[in-house]
This record gives sequence, C-alpha cells and structure tokens, in this order.
Amino acid sequence: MLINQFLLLAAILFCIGVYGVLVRRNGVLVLMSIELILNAVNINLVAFGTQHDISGQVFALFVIAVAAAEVGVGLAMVLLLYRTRRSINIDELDELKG
Amino acid sequence: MGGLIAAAGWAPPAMDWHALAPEVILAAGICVLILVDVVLLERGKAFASAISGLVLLAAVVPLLTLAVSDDTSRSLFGGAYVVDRSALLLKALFIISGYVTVLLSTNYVAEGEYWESEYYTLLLSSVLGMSVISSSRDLIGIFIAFELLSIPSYMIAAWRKRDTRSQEAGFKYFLMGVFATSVLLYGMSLLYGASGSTLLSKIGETVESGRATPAVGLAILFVLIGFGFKISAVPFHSWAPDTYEGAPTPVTAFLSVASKSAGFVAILNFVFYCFIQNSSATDVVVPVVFVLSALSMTVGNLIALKQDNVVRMLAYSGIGQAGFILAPLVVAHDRLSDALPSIVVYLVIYSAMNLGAFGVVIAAARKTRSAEISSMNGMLQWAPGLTVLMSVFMASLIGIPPIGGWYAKFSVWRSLLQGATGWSYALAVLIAINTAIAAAYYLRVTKAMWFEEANDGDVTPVDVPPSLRLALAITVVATLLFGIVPSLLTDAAAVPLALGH
Amino acid sequence: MNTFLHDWGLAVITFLPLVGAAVMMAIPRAEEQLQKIVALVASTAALAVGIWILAEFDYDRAGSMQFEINRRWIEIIHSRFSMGVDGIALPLLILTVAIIPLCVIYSWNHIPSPGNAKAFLILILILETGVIGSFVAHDLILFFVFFEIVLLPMYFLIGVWGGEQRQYAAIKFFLYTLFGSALMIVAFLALFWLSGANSFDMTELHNAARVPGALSNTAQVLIFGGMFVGFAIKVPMFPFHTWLPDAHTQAPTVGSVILAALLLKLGTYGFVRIAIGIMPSYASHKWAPVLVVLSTIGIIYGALGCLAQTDMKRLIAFSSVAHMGFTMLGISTLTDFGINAAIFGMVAHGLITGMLFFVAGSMKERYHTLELKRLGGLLVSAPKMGWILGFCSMASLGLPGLAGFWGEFPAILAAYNPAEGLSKALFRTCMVIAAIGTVFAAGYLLWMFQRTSFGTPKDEFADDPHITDVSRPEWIAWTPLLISIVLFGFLPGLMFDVTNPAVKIVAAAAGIGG
Amino acid sequence: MWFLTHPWLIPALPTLGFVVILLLGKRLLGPARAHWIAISLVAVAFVLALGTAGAWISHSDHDTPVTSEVAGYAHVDPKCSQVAASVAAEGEEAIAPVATAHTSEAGHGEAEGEAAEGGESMSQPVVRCASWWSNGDSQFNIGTMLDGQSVLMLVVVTLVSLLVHIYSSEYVKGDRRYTHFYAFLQLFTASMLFFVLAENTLQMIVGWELVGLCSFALIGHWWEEKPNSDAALKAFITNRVGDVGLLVGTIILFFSAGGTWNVIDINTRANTGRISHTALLVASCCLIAAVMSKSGQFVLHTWLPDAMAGPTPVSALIHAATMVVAGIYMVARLYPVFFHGLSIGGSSINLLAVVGAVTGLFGSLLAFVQKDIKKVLAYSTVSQLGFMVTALGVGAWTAALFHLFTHAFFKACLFLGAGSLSHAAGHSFNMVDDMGGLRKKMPTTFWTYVIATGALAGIFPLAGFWSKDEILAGTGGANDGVGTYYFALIMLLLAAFCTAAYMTRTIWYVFYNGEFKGDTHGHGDPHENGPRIAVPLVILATLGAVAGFANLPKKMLGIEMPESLALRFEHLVEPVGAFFPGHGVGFTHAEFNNLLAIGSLLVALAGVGIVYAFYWKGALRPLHGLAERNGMARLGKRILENKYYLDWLYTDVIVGFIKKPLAAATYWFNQNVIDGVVNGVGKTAVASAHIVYDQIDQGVVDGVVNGTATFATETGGGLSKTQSGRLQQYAVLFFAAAAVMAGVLVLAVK
Amino acid sequence: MIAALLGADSFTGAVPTNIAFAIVAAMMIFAAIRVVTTRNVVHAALYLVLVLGGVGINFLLLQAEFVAITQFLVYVGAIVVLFLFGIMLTKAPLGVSDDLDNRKQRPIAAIVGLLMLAVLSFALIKTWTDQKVPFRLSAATNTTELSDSIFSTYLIPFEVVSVLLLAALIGAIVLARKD
Repeated sequence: MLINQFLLLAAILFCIGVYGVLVRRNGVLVLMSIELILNAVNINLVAFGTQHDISGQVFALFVIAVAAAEVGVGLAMVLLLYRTRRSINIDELDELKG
Repeated sequence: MGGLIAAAGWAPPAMDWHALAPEVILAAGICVLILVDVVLLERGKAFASAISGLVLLAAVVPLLTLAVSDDTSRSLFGGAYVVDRSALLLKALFIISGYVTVLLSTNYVAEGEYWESEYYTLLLSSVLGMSVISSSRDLIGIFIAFELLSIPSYMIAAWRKRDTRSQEAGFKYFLMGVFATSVLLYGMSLLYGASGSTLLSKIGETVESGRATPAVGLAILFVLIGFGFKISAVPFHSWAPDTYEGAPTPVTAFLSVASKSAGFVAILNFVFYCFIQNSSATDVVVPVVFVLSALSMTVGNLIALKQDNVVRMLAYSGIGQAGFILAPLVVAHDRLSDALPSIVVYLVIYSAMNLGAFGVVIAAARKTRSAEISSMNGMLQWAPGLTVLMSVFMASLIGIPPIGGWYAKFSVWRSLLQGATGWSYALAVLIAINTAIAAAYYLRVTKAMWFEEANDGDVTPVDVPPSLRLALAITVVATLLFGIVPSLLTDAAAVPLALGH
Repeated sequence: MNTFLHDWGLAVITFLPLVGAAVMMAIPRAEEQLQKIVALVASTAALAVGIWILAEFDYDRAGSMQFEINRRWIEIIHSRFSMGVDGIALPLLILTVAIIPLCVIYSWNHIPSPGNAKAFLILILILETGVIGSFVAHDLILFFVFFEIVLLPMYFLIGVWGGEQRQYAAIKFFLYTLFGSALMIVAFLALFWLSGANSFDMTELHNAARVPGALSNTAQVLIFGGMFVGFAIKVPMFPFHTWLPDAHTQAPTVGSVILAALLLKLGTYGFVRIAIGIMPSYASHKWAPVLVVLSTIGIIYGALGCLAQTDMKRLIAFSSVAHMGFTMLGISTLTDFGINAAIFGMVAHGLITGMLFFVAGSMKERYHTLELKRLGGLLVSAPKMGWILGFCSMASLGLPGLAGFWGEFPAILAAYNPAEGLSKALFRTCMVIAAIGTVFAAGYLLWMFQRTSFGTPKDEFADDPHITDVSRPEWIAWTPLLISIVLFGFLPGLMFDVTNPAVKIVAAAAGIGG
Repeated sequence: MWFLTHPWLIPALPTLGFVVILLLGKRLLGPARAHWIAISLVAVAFVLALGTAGAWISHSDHDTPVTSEVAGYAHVDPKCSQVAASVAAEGEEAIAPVATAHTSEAGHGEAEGEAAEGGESMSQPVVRCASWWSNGDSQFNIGTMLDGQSVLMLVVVTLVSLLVHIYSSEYVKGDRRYTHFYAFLQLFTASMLFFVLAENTLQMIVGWELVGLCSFALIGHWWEEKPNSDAALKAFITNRVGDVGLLVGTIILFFSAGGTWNVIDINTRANTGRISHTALLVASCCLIAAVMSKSGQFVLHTWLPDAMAGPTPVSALIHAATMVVAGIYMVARLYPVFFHGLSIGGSSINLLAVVGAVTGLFGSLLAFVQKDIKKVLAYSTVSQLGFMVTALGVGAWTAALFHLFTHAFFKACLFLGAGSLSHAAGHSFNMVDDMGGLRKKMPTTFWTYVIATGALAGIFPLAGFWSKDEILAGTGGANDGVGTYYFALIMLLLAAFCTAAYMTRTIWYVFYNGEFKGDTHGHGDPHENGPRIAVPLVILATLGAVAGFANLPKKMLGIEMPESLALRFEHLVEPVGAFFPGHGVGFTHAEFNNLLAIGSLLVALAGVGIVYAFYWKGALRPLHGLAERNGMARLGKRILENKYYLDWLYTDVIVGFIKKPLAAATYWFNQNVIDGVVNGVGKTAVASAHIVYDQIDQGVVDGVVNGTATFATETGGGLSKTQSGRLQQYAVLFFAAAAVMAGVLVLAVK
Repeated sequence: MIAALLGADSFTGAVPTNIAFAIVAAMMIFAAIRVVTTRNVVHAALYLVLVLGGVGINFLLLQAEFVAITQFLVYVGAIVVLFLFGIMLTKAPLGVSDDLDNRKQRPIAAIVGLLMLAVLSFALIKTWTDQKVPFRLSAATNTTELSDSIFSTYLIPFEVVSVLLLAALIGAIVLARKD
C-alpha cells in the first residue's frame, strides 16, 4: 500500500469538506462538512503515524476529542441561532458588515 | 499498580511543579469558580469576578518567582513544554490582559444580566490556554492549547445571548475559527508527516536535513494561515470586524488583545523554534508573511478610514496593527535577535494601548449606550479624563512619542531596516505610508472628542466604576511607561537572545 | 543647588513645564485662576532656569556641549538620555522659555472659545516640554521623541480652540508632520546602522559617518533625503508648506505664536544640527542646491501667496514661508556665515512673526474678523496697537536696526559665496532672486499695514466700543518681544557671538573634507 | 581733532530726540511742545557739525602738505580698514596699483610722478570704528568716516534740518500728530546723518533703509486719506526695488574686495585694480539701480512726485538734504567703483551719465505741465538730481557734490516757500487755480522765492549758476574733461533751458496772474507768515544766493581769483589719495570755460525770457494805448510784436510742441507707460500671486495631498464592500486565498 | 486483531488490503459527496456515518486499532447522534429540501475545492511519491505505547483537553439552554 493512497483520500475528503462548507447554508450541514475535513486530517495523521512514532495516533485522538467539543459548541450555537431566528441558514447572518 | 506501570514501560514524567505553577493555579481557579457557582448558586455570582481577578493575580506570583529563580529556562516533557523568560513575559502579558479584561467585564457583565460565573470560567479557561501555548513547543500541545483558548472565546463572543448581533458575532467567529483550525490541522499533519515528530525543534532539524518539499511548503503555509486567522491577517480577517462589533465589548477587548497575541505567540513558536533554523523554510515563510503583512496593514487601515463605529474601527485598526507586528518576521532568519524582541515588545505595548482604548469605549458607552464615533462628540466637556486617556491611547496607536506605541513601531521598523532585504524595505515603506493613513482615522476619534460639540448639549458626566478605573490606570501607566522608558520592556524581551540562536 | 543644576539643569528645564501640567491636572477645572497661576509659575520657573543657564553658560566654549546629561535610557537600541546645550541651541532654548510665559500671560484674559483654560494651558506646557527637549536633546532618538511630543498638543490647540476650518487644519498639520517624521526616523535608523556608530549620540554619529567608506555616497544622499523631508515639512519649505497657512490661520492666537516662533524652528534647527551637522559633506553638498532652489522658490512663492490673501492672519502665515525661505537660504550655503544668519533669522522670525500673530489675534478679538477688506483705521481706533503692528511689519520686512534684517541680509550675503564645491552661479542667481524677494516682503507687509491701520475705520467698526487699545496683559506679553526685536536689531552681536563657535563646527562638518 | 573723532554725537543727538519724544509721548509733552526738544537737539547737532567742519578745514589746511600716499591712511584706524592695517605694516606696497588693462592709459609710474610733481596734499580721512558684531570670520564694524564729503553733508543736513524743524513748529502747528511728526523728523535726520557718517557699506545700507522708513512714515503722515498712504507705500516699495540693487551691489563689493565692508578698503582696492573689472561693472550697475530709486532717476522716479503727499517741510527735507541725495552721496562715496567699473575716464558714454542726463531733461519737461506747485518742484528735483548723477557719470565728482550743496539750499528754500504760500493761501498747492497775485501780499516769500528760482535757473551770480556751470564744464563737451560727453552736455543745456522756463512759469502763476483766486477758508486775505516760517526762508535764500562762491574758479573772464577763495570747495571736499581716482587714471578737473558759462547763462535767460513773454503778455495789453502815444513805446511795441512773432514761433511751434505733444506725451508716458509698467508689475505680481495661490497652491500642491487622502478613503470604502457580512463569502475568501497561496507556493517551491 | 482478520500475518502482497481500501475509499468519497450535495438533511447525517465509518476502517487498515475504536465510539456513536439531535431541535426539513444550498456559491465553491485538491494532490504526490506503508508483522497492538505516550510526553495536552471539554460543556449548556 502506498501511503499516498491514504493521503489522497484524505485530500479528497478535505476538499469535499471545503466544498461543503462553501455551499451549505444550513448550519448543521456546515458542521457536518467540517467533520469531513477534520477526519481527513485524522487519516493523514494516522497514515503518517505508520511511518513514524506513535504521536500521529495520539494526535488523532486529540483531534477527535477536540472535534467532539467543537461539534458540541457548534450545535449549541446553532440552537441559539434557531431560538431567536427560527432559522439556521447561515447566510441570513448579515447584520454585521461593512 | 506500580508493577503494571513498570511492565508497560511507562515512567512517570519528571514534573517541575514550579514551572507549571501558573497553569496549575489557573486550573484550580477554574475549579473554584465552578464550585462556588455550584455551591452558592445565585449568591456566588457576586464573587465570580473577584475570584477570577484574584486567581489571575495569584498566577502572576509564580511568574515572578520563576523570573527571579536561577533556572531561567526550564524544559519539561522532553522539550515539549518550555518555561523560559520569553514564555514568562508572554504569560504575564496574557494573564495581565486577562486581569484587565476581568476588570473591564466586572460591571459590564454584572449589569447586563449575563451568565456571570460561567463567563469567568470560560475567560479563565481561555487565559489558561494562552498561558499554555506560550510554553508549548510541540504540535499537539500547541494545537490543544490553541483550541482551549479559542473555543471558550467563541462562546463568550456570543454571550449576549438574546442579542442577535452577539449571536452572529459568535457564530461567525466560531465557524471561521473552525475552518482555520481545520486548515491548521491539515498543515500540522503534513508537518508531522514530513518530519516524523511533533516536537518543533525536531521538526526543524528534520526539515532542514532534506530540501523543502512542496508538502512542507504547504504545511508551513497552512500553519501560518491557521494562526493568521487568529491574528486576523488579511485575507483571513473577515470575521474580525463583525465579531468585534457584535461581541460584548470586554470580550472584544479580550479578543483583540489576548487572543490575537496568542495567535502571534503560536506563530512565533513555529517560526523561531522550527522554521527559522533552515533557510528553505524561510524561503516559504518570508513571502507568505510578506503578503499577509502587507495586505493586512494596507487593507485594514484603508477600510478603517470608512468606519463610523469605534469598535469596528478598532477591529480594522487591529488588522492593520497585525500587519505591523507580522512584519519583522520577514527578517527573522537573519535578524533573529532584533525581530523576535520587536514583535514581543509590540505585542505588549499593543495590548496595553488597545485594552485601554476599549476601556474608554466601555466607559463612555455607559453613558451613550453606543459605540459610534459620533457618540463621543464633545467628550472633552463631559468626560475630560476619559478624553485625555483616549487621546493617549490613540496617539499611542498612531505611534507618537513618547507614548508607548512609538517604540513598538520604532522597534519593528528598526528590525526591518536592519534586515536590509528587499522584502523588509518594502514593508518598512508600507508601514510608513500606513502609519499616515492610520493616523487619519485615529484622529477622527480625537477629533470627535475634542473638537465637536456634545450631542444635544448633554454634558452630564459619566460614572466610571472603580474596576474600570483600575483597568484604565493599569493600561495608561503601561502605555506611557513603555513609551518613556522602553528599556523596562526591552530588557525582558531581549532575553530570547540568550537562547543560543 | 548649583551643582545639581549643572548636572541636571537641562532635564529640569525640560520637565518643569510637564510638572506644572501634572499639577494642573490635579486641580479642578473650576479653579481657573489657580490654573493660570500654576501655568505661569511653571513656565516662569522654566524661564528662570533658562536665565540661570544663560548666566552660567561658558561663552568661551560656546562651540561645545555644556550642561551635559548622559544617562542610560533605551539600552537595546543604544539610545541614551543625552542632553546638552551649545551656542546653536542656547538662543533657541531661551527663545522658547521666554515665549511660553508670555503666551500664558497673554492668555490670561484671552482663553479662546470654547474656553477651558485648564486644558488649554496644560497643552501649552506640554508643548513647551517638547520644544525645549528637541533643542537640547543630543541623541537622535531622544530628539525624535521630543520632536513628536509637540505634535499632539498643537493638534488639539488648533482643533479645539481654532477658527472655523480648524478640524481640517489640525488634521492636515498632523498628517503632514507625521509623514515627515516617518521618513526622518527611517533616515535616523539608516544612519545608525550604515555608519556603524552603534549609538544615536549625535557626536558619535558625526564621527562615525566620517570614517572613510562608512557611508556610501548613495546612502548619504538617501539618508539626507529622509531627513530633508522630515525637516522640510516642519520648516516648512516649498512644496511642503501647504499645511502651514491653514494651521496658522485656524490656530488660536497663542497657537499661531508658538507655531511660528517655536515649532517651525524645530525644522531649521534639525537641518543645522542633524542633517548638516551630522551627515558628511558629500550629502550636504548634493542637497544644498536643492535646498537653495526650494528656499528661493519659497521666498518668492510665499510672497506671492501673501499678496493674494484677503485674510490678515493667512497673510502673516504665508509670510512665514517666505521668511523661513531666507533662513533655509542661509543654511543651504553650508557656510558658517550663512548658518549663523539662519539661526539669527530663526530667533528673529520667532520674535517678529510671533508678535505679528499676537497683534492679529488681538485684532481678531476686537473686530471678530481679519478680512482685510473690512479692516482699516486701526491707527485711529487703537493707535498703540496700530503702531505696534507697523513696527512689527517693518521688522518683518527686514528693516535694518531691527532684528529681522540680521537674519535676512547675512543670509543673502552668504549666498553670494557658498561653501566650496557648490555652484556659485546657482547660488548667486538665487541670491538675486532672494533679494528681489525683499521687495515683495515690503510690498505685502506694507500693503497689509495700509489696509488694516491707515485710513479711517469702516462704518461697521467706526464706533465699536469693543475696539480698545492694548490691554495690560497684552502689554506685559508684548513688551519683552518688542524690546528684544530692537535690542537684537541694534546689537546683533549678542547672538552671533554665541552661535558662531558652534556654527563653525557645523560648517566645518559640511565643508569639503570636514 | 576732538570734533573729527567724535562725530558720532551728531546723529546720536536726534536719535536721542526721537527716543525721548516717543517715550514721553503726547501725554507728557503736551500736544504741541515736542518741537522744543527737537529743535534744541538739532541745533546742538548743527553746532557740532559746524565745529566738525571747522576742524576739518584746519585739518585739511595743515601747513606742510602731506604728499605720501601712506599719509592718506594716517588717521584711519587699522581696526576698521584692512588696507590701513596693511599700509601701516607694509607702507606703499600695500596700495601700489595693479597694472591692469583698464588703467593702462596712464601707467603706474606716470601717476606717481604726476602726484609727486603736483605736490598735491593727500586727504586724510578720519575713520573711527568699534566692533559691532561678527559672523563666521567676518568682522562687522560700526563707526564714522570723516572726510570732506561727509563733513559737507553733516553741515548741509543739520542746517536744512534745523531750519525745517523751526519752520515746522509753525507750519504743522496743531496737527493731530504733532509729537509724532517731530519724532520722525528727528529720526529722519538721525538716519541721514548716520548714513552720511557710515564707515562701511553695511552701515550705509542701514542708514539708507532707515531713511526710507522715515520717509514712509512722514509721507504717509496724514494716513487717513488713502492717496497719502498709497504714496507712502509707493515710496517705500519703489525704494525697496532699488535696495535690491544696493544689497546685491554691496555684497558683490564685499566679496570682491576681499571680505571687507570698509569704504576706504573698497575704494582703495577698486582704485588700485585689485578688484576685477567685471565685479566692479556688475556692482556699479546694481548700485545704479539703487540710485535710480533713491534719487528718483528716470524710470524709478515716479514715487517722488507722489511723495508730495507728505507735509511740505518733509518734502523740503527729503528733496534738499536727506533721502534723495543719499543716492548721489553713495555714488560719490564709492566713486572708484563707478569710475573704474563704468570706465568713466576717457569715455563718452556710460550708464550713469545716460541715466542722469535723461532724467535731467525729462524731469524738467515734466515740470512744465504741473498745476501743483509742489509737483513742479518735485520734478525739478528729479531733474536736478539728474544733473548731479550726470556729473558723477561724466567724472565731475566735485561738481556733483557742489551742485548737491547749492541745490540743497535753494531747493529747500523753494519748498519751504511753497509751503509758506499754501499755508497762507488755504492749504492748497494748486498754483493755477488757487493762487495768484501773491507778490504783494507775501513779499518775503516772494523775494526769497525769486532768488531761489534764480539760483535754480542758474542766473549769475546765484549759487546754481556756479554749480551747474561746473557740471556742464565737467561733461567735457566744450573743454577738457575726464571724458567727452557731448550728449550729456546737450541734454543738460536743454534741461537748463526748461528749468529756467518752468520756474518762471511758476512765478507767474503764483505771484502774478491777476488777483488771488484761492479760498483761505475764512482766514481773511492771504498774508505773510510769521517769523518761524519767514526766517528760514530768508536764511535759505541768502545761502542759495551766495553758496556758489564756495567754489569760485581759479580764473574767470581773465580775472584770477585769489588762492584763498578759488576752488575752496574742491580742496576741502574732494579726496586725494589712493582711495580716490587720481590723475593717474585720467581723473582731471575741467577748467572754467568762459564761453560755456556765458552760453549756459544765456540759455537760462532765454528760458526765463520766453516764458516771461508768453505769460506776461496779458499784462502787456494795457500798455497798448501807451504805445500809441509814445514813439519809444511804439518801437518797443514793434519789438514786442517781433517778440510776439517769436513768441508765436516758440509758443506754437517749439514750446507748443514741447508743452503739448512732447511733454504731454512724456507725461502720458510717465503716467501710463512707466507708472503703468510699475503698476502693471504690481498688478501682474498680484495677479500671478492669485494664480500661484489659487491654482498651484490650493489646487495642485494641496490637491495632491487632499487627493491622496480622498483616494485612500475611497479605496477604503471600496474595500469595505468586500466585508459583506455574509459568512460564506468570508469562507470563500478564506479558502480561496489559502488555495491560491498554496498553489503559488507549491509551484514556486517545486 | 482486525489486521489479522485481513490476513496481515502473511501479508506480503498488498492486493487484498488494496482492494479493501479501494472499496472503502470509493464508498467514502461517494458518501462524502452525498453529504455535501444531498437535499435531505437526515440523509446527509447518514452519509456522514458512512464516511466516518470508512475513516475508521482506514485506521484499521493502517493498524491503528485504538484510534479506530475511538473513531467508531465517538463519531458514529456520539457525534452523529448529536447531529441528529441538532437536526431535530432546529426543526430542519426532514424531507427533500432545496433550501440547503447556497446555489450561487456552487461554482466558486467547486473551483476552490478543485483547486485545493489539485494543489494538495500535486504536493502529496511530489513528496511521498511511492513510499509504502510499513506494516507491523506481529499481532500486538500499540495501544500501550499510545497510552504511555499520552501520559508522559503529552500529559499537558491531555490535561488541557480535559479543561477544554469542561469549558466547552459549560459554555454549550449556557448557550443552548432556554432562559
């Protein structure tokens, strides 16, 4: 197995995630796209970990933890938005500009 | 238990509790805050700000003892966590910024019916993250600390829960932050992949041994972008004005100062402990930093010209200032001994003056309930003290001697000119031009305060609570002192010179 | 006490006004009388120290720095808190400490609208510190710091207490000057490294810049250029002068006086002390033709500008452009003769134009306008003031026997024979043009005098009870200036003898192989 | 000797007066008592001046003639003069002429021989000075230089000034600024004396400018009326134009003479060829510009008639003793500069002579068409100054100063007389409409006026005759002179003719011309003024009559004059020595020429006669009947008719032409072209000032600055539109920037 | 353990694992694309499960068992549930909705995504051209090593992450609760 096949897979996921965050207007879907990106990173880390020491996997674990925290915070914010606006379309957030 | 440990080959890491004392105190403080909240419930709210203030002050104590101890450079966990004097200086910066933020928040949060003790908990957490990041010399440590300082700040930006603007501010900050985190992480993963280590120094060595591959270039770029977001460097700045404007003003102050400094610290860690050692990484760092710096100062200052809201203007000004602070990195490779201190000095002075400016905005808003520049009209009549203070801070931001900002700008300039490369000269010229542009909008504020008549002739004085007074006193003293006797600061900031580079 | 003052006198004189300002800050705004007294005491104390320095100054060693202070300041950039006063700085220092108390006295009943004596006087005192500091600083960074301190108080003085266009004028003043300082500090830094002096001390830089090979010719010219822009804006030289008429016109009277008498001198002082005093002769020689051409243009241009004015104050303001042109003409010759003349010119211009602004301000207060069209017959309404105005106009146009002449004529004289290596043809052409400039000077000043003072008052002011003659604070503030104008007119040696030894050193620095 | 070393007291006294009067002011002095201080101080100064003159005479008439060149510097303080210092050190060597092209005509040795042969005694100017200030390595002194020239002026200035002071105490009595007037009169006198005594050129500049200032203050004395202040401004500014020349000229001299201001130094060095000819030429041309403005020479003279706006005593002072003669004095002072710079010797044309001659003629033509008596006198002054300048230009140094001397008296007399007339006749100076028939009413004024007119016209034996004749002789057109300036001679003769004519015309209008036409504003008939006005008139008229005897020729109409009377003026005033052009460089004195003297006298008489015939013809008409009755009278009538014929010829053809087209054209030229040019220059200056200010300053220079600011703000505004507030656009920016930067980087790093 | 299932013991040729990878990768890419393109929110969540599971399988392929298990537990078990809660609580349209995308953004997003992909792939291919993934031949897991590392070298991050989670928890509660 080439390491590159994992890396490229990760890159593809990363870019799909980027596409996702750019087109999705629903807050939850944006968060999902972010998960794609973060998972791409994790694939990278673990793949590199096979070549080097264990710290790649450690890193991946930390990323998973942080990702969980971020999703939690993100969803909390989405809920907060929903409470006042009854909508979670992020392109409706345009009160602040200029 | 011991056997198990032995069998697993695990040895307890040598702990230097003295070195970790500031963080331990902060963490303990967080626990105390939570406990107080849980035990005392509503009655605890009253103590929250006092406790967090005390915790932060307490955390300064070990900083001082560490500073005077013989062992000025303590390395823990195999070099993953280093407490040296530059780290101490930065920790002090963060903790004191945190303290000033607490002072700024006290009345604001108490009078605004916010979730108080949780607010301070998050604030302290963020400060803890900053404190950790200034010592971390390891990808994972930096990443986690970075997240710790970011995530609570996303939330306190949205702390004015029912205000749609605050929500918007928080959410924008959060999402852009997460994007940045993802890019940062991707870059870190490549860095790890290319070097096989998460320790910055090892990465530096390994990258040096081989030639810079495209992946390494990409990694460096992505790391810089990740932190560039935090320091609101153009083109990764777009969150900053919106968030600053929408977030509760003390939080904005905190973001624009502490959080931004943390971003810089992360960049400094990378650049100085990792990239700087080899010239091929420098080849990547210099153009990227140049572009970020040039764009930031120009775009930030130009847009600031058009702003009518002080906070938003300060946001753009912060973007511009970020450009200034970044600039010495283009000469970091050759002129380490000038570039690093000049950035640190700038950060410290910038923090003092910017916090002070926000302090005045908060104080004035107590009367005007607004942050529009026009709301400050005729402030000389109704708040002469605040007017003078604000003028001092604005003058400092412009860079007029002998108020702190001049020395900051001067030291940056000095290192740029000393670097004597095309990049550095170009930036020096840009800084000169931008200083003049920047002066125009800072002057608008002073103009409103000094030259205009008070709106509706209302000259009732503004009531400034003691905590706010203390915050303003600290910042103005620091701003003036660092300008008049910069050696106070330079002596501390110059220490990295001794680190053997 | 004496020893203390010998060691610290310059620091004391520099920071005394600041102490006064600090005291005033602590006094409530309502205690207006007390504020004024404190301001007066502080500035007079500075004057007293100034007089002490004048008395203790060793005139036999006027060429070297005296009352030196040299303490640690910003170690990391090799900048020290170093001060000293020599024959060049002494007259300007005394001018400064003398003008400010007079301004305070003048302000006694003249706090311009919108009032607030406290802030007004505090700003003036801060200004004084800045100006004094710039004149005595012997370290480039220290100089720069003081040079910049001046900026903000002046900005506020113009912006708060100024005329209708005050905001525009204030900001213009500020931005122009800031831009200049930016280039100036770049030049300082470049000089610092390229010369390898490893110090910002003026003497050391002077020596280091002269080590053969230390500074390439290009570097010299560029560094001088940076300083040039910085100082030329402050002077102001054509074409960097446009901030000046606005600032002057809009500034309150005292502001204009300080601006004309003191602030502009920072620029010319900088040229003498730093640009020419430190830089090697190659740079000075390369730039001298530029200086001479621009200053000559400034002389004519300023005069033409004056003729086109309809506002008295603006006219006086433009005349500063012309007068500073003469000063710069003297400096550009790079001869001891010319530079002496320039320093004399600085002081004389300070006294005379300061006085003109005082009178203009007092007139404005009485007439509420300075439109030349509406004025007239000042000699009828307020004869004493009218004659003072006439006297000052005469002094300003360079009448021999009054101080203005000794700044102007020797400068023209010096231009006939510039330092070795400079184009005689160019300088002589400029000399003739500058001499023609004196005609214009007579033209616009007398024209102004005629329009304001001769004839009979216009109907609207014919029986205006507000138009009173010189009041007591005005007398107190003006008399010393008037006396000095005559005194220096008759005894120019009083100043030339002091400046000469120091100027010789500067001129030697600018000379070929100096 | 005390007088010679302490002449500084003379200007010091009026200066003191100025300060005292100004300090005491109207309140302490009372409204009309300033004149006591002023008059007594000037009187003392006059006495001192007389003392000085006496001392100088005895100093010059020392028993043993000093012939050594070195001796000329004996009384020059070496402190003041570099030349004197080196003479003291090196002797003759220091002042030996450098043989250069322009002195080739008369060689060095020849000059020596001649000087020794002639046994002429050297002048010994007394120079004293004190160090004033120094700058760089240049020393600036202030001091006094006493020689014949300055002694002469001391006397003239103090005398005229004294008389004017006395006269004014009556004339300006009750003026609202009486005190003021006297203060400035004092300063005026002091400045002129300071100028006259100047030991160096810098001091001369100072005095020169101060004189200008005082004239400004005095011309504009009644500044309530705009024409007066306009005139004051015009005077000052026109003078300033000339001052440019003065400044530049003295500066050139300072440097080319080796860094000295001292007059003796400059003169000696110019005279001995140590200053290059070019430098001298340029310097003298510059200085001529100064003379033109100060001494009202053609083209820059226009301020002078306007200056009549001042009180009449001031006009007298300006025109007779101070101010305008400063230019003449300056040229005379620095004569070697002009002599060598313009190559006056042996030449037939030069700038100075041309300027003078043109002015002489044009000025006198202009005087014809004036109605205002003071303007007539003003143009007359212009014309007479032209005589003096011409004299200097043709090398007749002594003649110029002599004319200055005599002119001072009769011109002062005329002005004061005009003032006296106007004082009595309702304060008008319009002689055509507001005067007439005053001969009987004001006899003293009449007689003094007539005498002064005669002197001015050059009628034998009044003062003007002698001095004018000397000038005419000096042109060398009719006999041996320094050069041969035919054109100057012709122009001056014409001018002399006109002078006589217009002065006579004045007399007609003022004193004859039927009955008094003016209005005394209720002061009754015009009557003679009091003694304070009359006495000065008489004194001046007397002097105007006799002053000419000061320089009687050696030989006239075959009569030898006694040595003690002949050429006293020349002997006492003209310097001899290395600091003055001598025979060696072709400087000679024209001898008295009988033919020329008679010729010029005839010219003057012709002028008088023609005008007489022209104006008085109306008075002749009543005699018609007489002529019918009396054969003699009939003969006379026929002669008169013949005269009439001539009259017609002169009136319609010559005078008519002169009076109408030519003079009018000249006046038109004067008012429109020259004044037009002057005004035009002013207007152009103002117009260009507006262009410079409005367009360039406010437009371009300011525009660039403001434009940049606007541009920056607008750019900021444009950029801030990118901050749309839309999160996803931010995200696009974020990732796109990242991608693009990454792309560039990856491609660059390879 | 799972590596053993895949025959890692006798693993010399990469063919089986490669096949597995190919299948999983294809599925992941498809699922990922669906996550960002589907018009049904719930479907998106379910596709996300597929991607996350695929990532877990990839971890297994890379012999990182502990990480893989954590991946399954945390992501599939917790985070996806969180997402579903989020969908429910925000009353997102459960059926097909055209309102999920910002259509105007699509072209630029596609361009950015593809550009990014091109750059990344270029860099990756240039750098790790044909490096192979080394395989441990023993069946022993590296979990011990992992824990050792976490509790020694990465002790501070570990502690910090706990504070982070605590802070996130507190903050999320405050923000999300009604008041």
